[in-house]
Amino acid sequence: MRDYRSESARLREIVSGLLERGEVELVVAWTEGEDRPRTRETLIGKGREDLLRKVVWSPFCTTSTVTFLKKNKAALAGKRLGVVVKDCDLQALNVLLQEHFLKREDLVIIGVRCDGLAEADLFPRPEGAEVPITSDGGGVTVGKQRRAWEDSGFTTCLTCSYEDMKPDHVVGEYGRKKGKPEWGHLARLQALEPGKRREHYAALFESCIRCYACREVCPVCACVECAIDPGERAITPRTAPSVKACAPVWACRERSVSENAVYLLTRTMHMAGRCVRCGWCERACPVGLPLMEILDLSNDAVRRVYRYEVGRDPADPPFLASYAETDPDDKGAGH
Amino acid sequence: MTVETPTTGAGTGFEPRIVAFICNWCTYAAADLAGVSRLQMPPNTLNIRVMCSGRINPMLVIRAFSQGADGVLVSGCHMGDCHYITGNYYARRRLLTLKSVLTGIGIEPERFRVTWISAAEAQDYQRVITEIVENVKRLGPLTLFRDGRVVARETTGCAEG
Amino acid sequence: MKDEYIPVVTEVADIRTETPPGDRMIRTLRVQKEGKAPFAHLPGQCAMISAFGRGEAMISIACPPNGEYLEFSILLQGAVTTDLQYLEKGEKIALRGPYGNSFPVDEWKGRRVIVVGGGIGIAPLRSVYGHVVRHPADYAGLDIFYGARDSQSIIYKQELFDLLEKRKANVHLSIDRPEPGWNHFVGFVAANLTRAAPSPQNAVAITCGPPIHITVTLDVLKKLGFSEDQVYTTLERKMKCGFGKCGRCNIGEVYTCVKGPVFSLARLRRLLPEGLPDK
Amino acid sequence: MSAIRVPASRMEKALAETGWRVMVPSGAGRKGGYVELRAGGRLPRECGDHTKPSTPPKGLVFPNNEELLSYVLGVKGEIEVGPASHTMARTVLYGTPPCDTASFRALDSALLKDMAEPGYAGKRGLLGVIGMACSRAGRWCFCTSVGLSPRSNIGADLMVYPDGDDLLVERVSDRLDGLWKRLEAGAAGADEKALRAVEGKFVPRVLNFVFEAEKLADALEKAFGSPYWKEFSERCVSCGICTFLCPTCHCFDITDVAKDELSGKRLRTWDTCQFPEFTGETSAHNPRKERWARQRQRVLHKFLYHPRNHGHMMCTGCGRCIRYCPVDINIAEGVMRLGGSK
Repeated sequence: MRDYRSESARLREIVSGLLERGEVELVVAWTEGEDRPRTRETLIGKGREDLLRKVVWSPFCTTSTVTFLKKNKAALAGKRLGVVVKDCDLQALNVLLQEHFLKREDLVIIGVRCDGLAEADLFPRPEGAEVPITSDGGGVTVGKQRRAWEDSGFTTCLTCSYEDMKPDHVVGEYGRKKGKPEWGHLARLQALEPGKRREHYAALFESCIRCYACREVCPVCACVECAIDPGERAITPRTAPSVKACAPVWACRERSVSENAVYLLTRTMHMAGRCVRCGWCERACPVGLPLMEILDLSNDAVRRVYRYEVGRDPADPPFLASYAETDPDDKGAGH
Repeated sequence: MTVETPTTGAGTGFEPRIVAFICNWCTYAAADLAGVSRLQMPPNTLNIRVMCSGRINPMLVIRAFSQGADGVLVSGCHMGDCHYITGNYYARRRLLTLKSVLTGIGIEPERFRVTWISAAEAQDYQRVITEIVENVKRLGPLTLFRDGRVVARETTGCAEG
Repeated sequence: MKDEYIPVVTEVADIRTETPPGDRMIRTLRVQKEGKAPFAHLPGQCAMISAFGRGEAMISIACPPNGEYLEFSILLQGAVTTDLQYLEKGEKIALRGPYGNSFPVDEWKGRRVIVVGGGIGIAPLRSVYGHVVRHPADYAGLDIFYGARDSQSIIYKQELFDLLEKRKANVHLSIDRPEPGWNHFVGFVAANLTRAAPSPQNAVAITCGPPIHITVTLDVLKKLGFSEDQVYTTLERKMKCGFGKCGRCNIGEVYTCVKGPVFSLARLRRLLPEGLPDK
Repeated sequence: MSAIRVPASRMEKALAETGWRVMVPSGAGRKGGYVELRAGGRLPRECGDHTKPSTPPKGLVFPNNEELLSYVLGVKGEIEVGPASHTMARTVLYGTPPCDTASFRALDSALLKDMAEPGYAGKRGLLGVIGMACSRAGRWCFCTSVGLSPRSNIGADLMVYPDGDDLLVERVSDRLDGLWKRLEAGAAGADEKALRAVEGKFVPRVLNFVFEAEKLADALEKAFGSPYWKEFSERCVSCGICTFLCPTCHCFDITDVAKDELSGKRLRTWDTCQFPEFTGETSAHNPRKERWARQRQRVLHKFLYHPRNHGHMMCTGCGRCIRYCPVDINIAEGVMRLGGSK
């Protein structure tokens, strides 16, 4: 059984040690939120004892510190950073390192061994700071409330197979055997007639409200300017009018099946070989779209057909920026 | 650019519109040769000549479908023959991943083809075009993108800028 | 009920090319509907011009109220203005308006009006100085400070030289860098303003231009002794609806498209710091 | 008579007789929404956090995707503009919790006052709202902090208080008089006392977030330059969840969608102050370039600007923005820190 209070204490030790010794200027870690057991990413500098005291590691650290790095890239540029990561975050970090979005030498990586995540909102608010949070092979317990991993709201964690990444510091030990990537949900969908499948996905596309939460929370969706945006983010005062006038609009703002599909399909393609299956997009989606059903279409191809392991090593070439002579060819009717 | 698709349903009278992105150095030459050799082909394709199949961004294919194409063909040089050495290797990986995604959402694999046709293979070109048109004719119009056959004018490119 | 989104379709009656073609081309379109202005306006108000397929842009009306026509000086900037640059005389144009508040030209009667414009920023101010020129008896005088990058970028050139020659206004022109044949001031507008040092006595100053121009001009006016009630500016914000609904042009609780774009500096200070131009 | 007691089945029957479209909350959370009641379907008998969908009812009268006009251009430069019809079938919203009901007050004041937004105005005139007293507060609810309560009838045309198999129905406005007359005929009148007695059942529980409404606007104005905004928003990802799911947020974008070179339509779609390009001008100047400035705009719009302009907060305390925020940004926490009582 894992006791996350003692693991959190260990994490605090490491973080404060790094800051004290001046090995890093700032650390990105999870702290306890206003609404426990929810947690939030926080930037901690030296002397911020108030924040340091709240540093926490538990299955409720469901957000990604890598997204935080991505969002604050400009503000953090050139600073030496400590970053606390789960297995999926570390994979995402590797993807960004592969693409030279971040520099490895700027980072001290503190890995927390993750057995899976749980939705904080399914658990009652712990009254008092001393309510223990524990987990074992079967599930998560907060005080007296226990839920099995299967009922904790995180389906992607059940099929997470990543372990034993090599961070600079490690906190905790795995307490549960990791799963295998599983494509059962896809197999069920792919067994349908193409027409039925189109209906299924058309319904998915139709419900999208284009809040772009899936893109913004994604740790590896890191383009400065998204192809889907109307080309207004990257302009400077020197951009020529002709350039602005010709900026292609790949998906217009119309909320229709076809335009939403362009957005979601494009995102799926841009995630090919980059999606670490953390599932945060699906959990963030305010209208509950099963986004993994579409992302897994490329994930499946990448992992099963091309045998490419996403985010394993910062030195690996990115999937779409490489090729093998043995890559399969179009068989016409499918492959 | 809007690809106008006939509104009639599957069966008689449906003439599919196929957008074909073809490589300048090989498939375009094959298409040219097919024309000069008077090979008979259905006239349903809208050919777009590109300098390399490696230039085809998956978004172009997605956009073509969303604008009303019933089928899309990307055709480049045979592996090893790319004018730019490796363009088609990258294209193959990228486009076939796209194909998995499109097939996954229920766009029949016959609607999106990726082929390699050299400048000399006019007959292969004729066969591929005939096949894709016949297949798509049999499948009928693409229904997933039915609702919004619209296009932001900005996508018409720089012609007037 | 009036559908506010539906524009009036009118005609481009005349086009003047103010600056040579290129990335910063400015053209002035004169718009008429059956020989009359499509709608009445007040100095400082704006209209939403459509370029169908591209969108709309809020453009200030660059002529004094006259009942006969509206004029818009349009700087080539983005997608909509690119389309508008291709309009030809006699073609149709769709616009809706007028939107926003106006310069209180009636309140200013009997006072001296000092106009400080930079670049394309002179366009909205033209509706004011044009009004003063039309009613010379009502005002104690008119100074126009106007500067552009170079002599080619000066717009309303003919009109301004006319005013200067006929002594209808004190026109102080400037360009940023020396140029052969230029016998007016060389330097920024603010420097020209410091040099001429108009008296704040019984005067109002209005300014518009790029954010940096406004910031510097406000400093100079303060040094010259202008109180914040005497200084007016007209602000630019991104606008989509034009009538206070779409929510993007606010400064504090005030929507620029309804209770702006004209603000006295005193009023702007009462709003939140967001309203002042970036430093 | 302004309140009556009727059996719940009578409401069902009366609504069916009107022939109007009836929209009801379809379920709690992400999968839920306001959907049309099937013929013969049952009206909800209670409402609360456990029935509150993630999507608010604003989309009914303020759709995410609305055509504003269509245009046809001639080859010689002619322009033909066709107005869009801003109408819908006559609709009644039934069983909205007080937070969603009150959202219509905020939307009405923002979109109908002075110059009316044509799209909203056209549909709003055809919508009646039957609010229902809320029997269960959720973890993120703070309606009592923004001047509402689980039994407030602000924004409603009729207000319903479930009482066993009966409903106490209160007439709040005259907009649904057609329905009211059907209900009223032969129904037992409920006097003020009876109404207050039933109302009393819907007690506001002690909510987690408390701030004092009166002092808030002044305090927030003083906090405009506070460094806390940066801390408040440092983990913000600039997605649109908080505003798209907000029952009162109503900022929108207008874009042209061309069918071809010569024809197309102009669309109104939801937009959000959280997107960087929301205020980005073509010249690349952007008054709210930073995330903290955009978050500040959201908070101040709700608790300072709107109250200044319209006299009430543009927040109904429904808690959706807190619950669904992927990075745990808590507007109530921020407001309390900057201007509230904590």
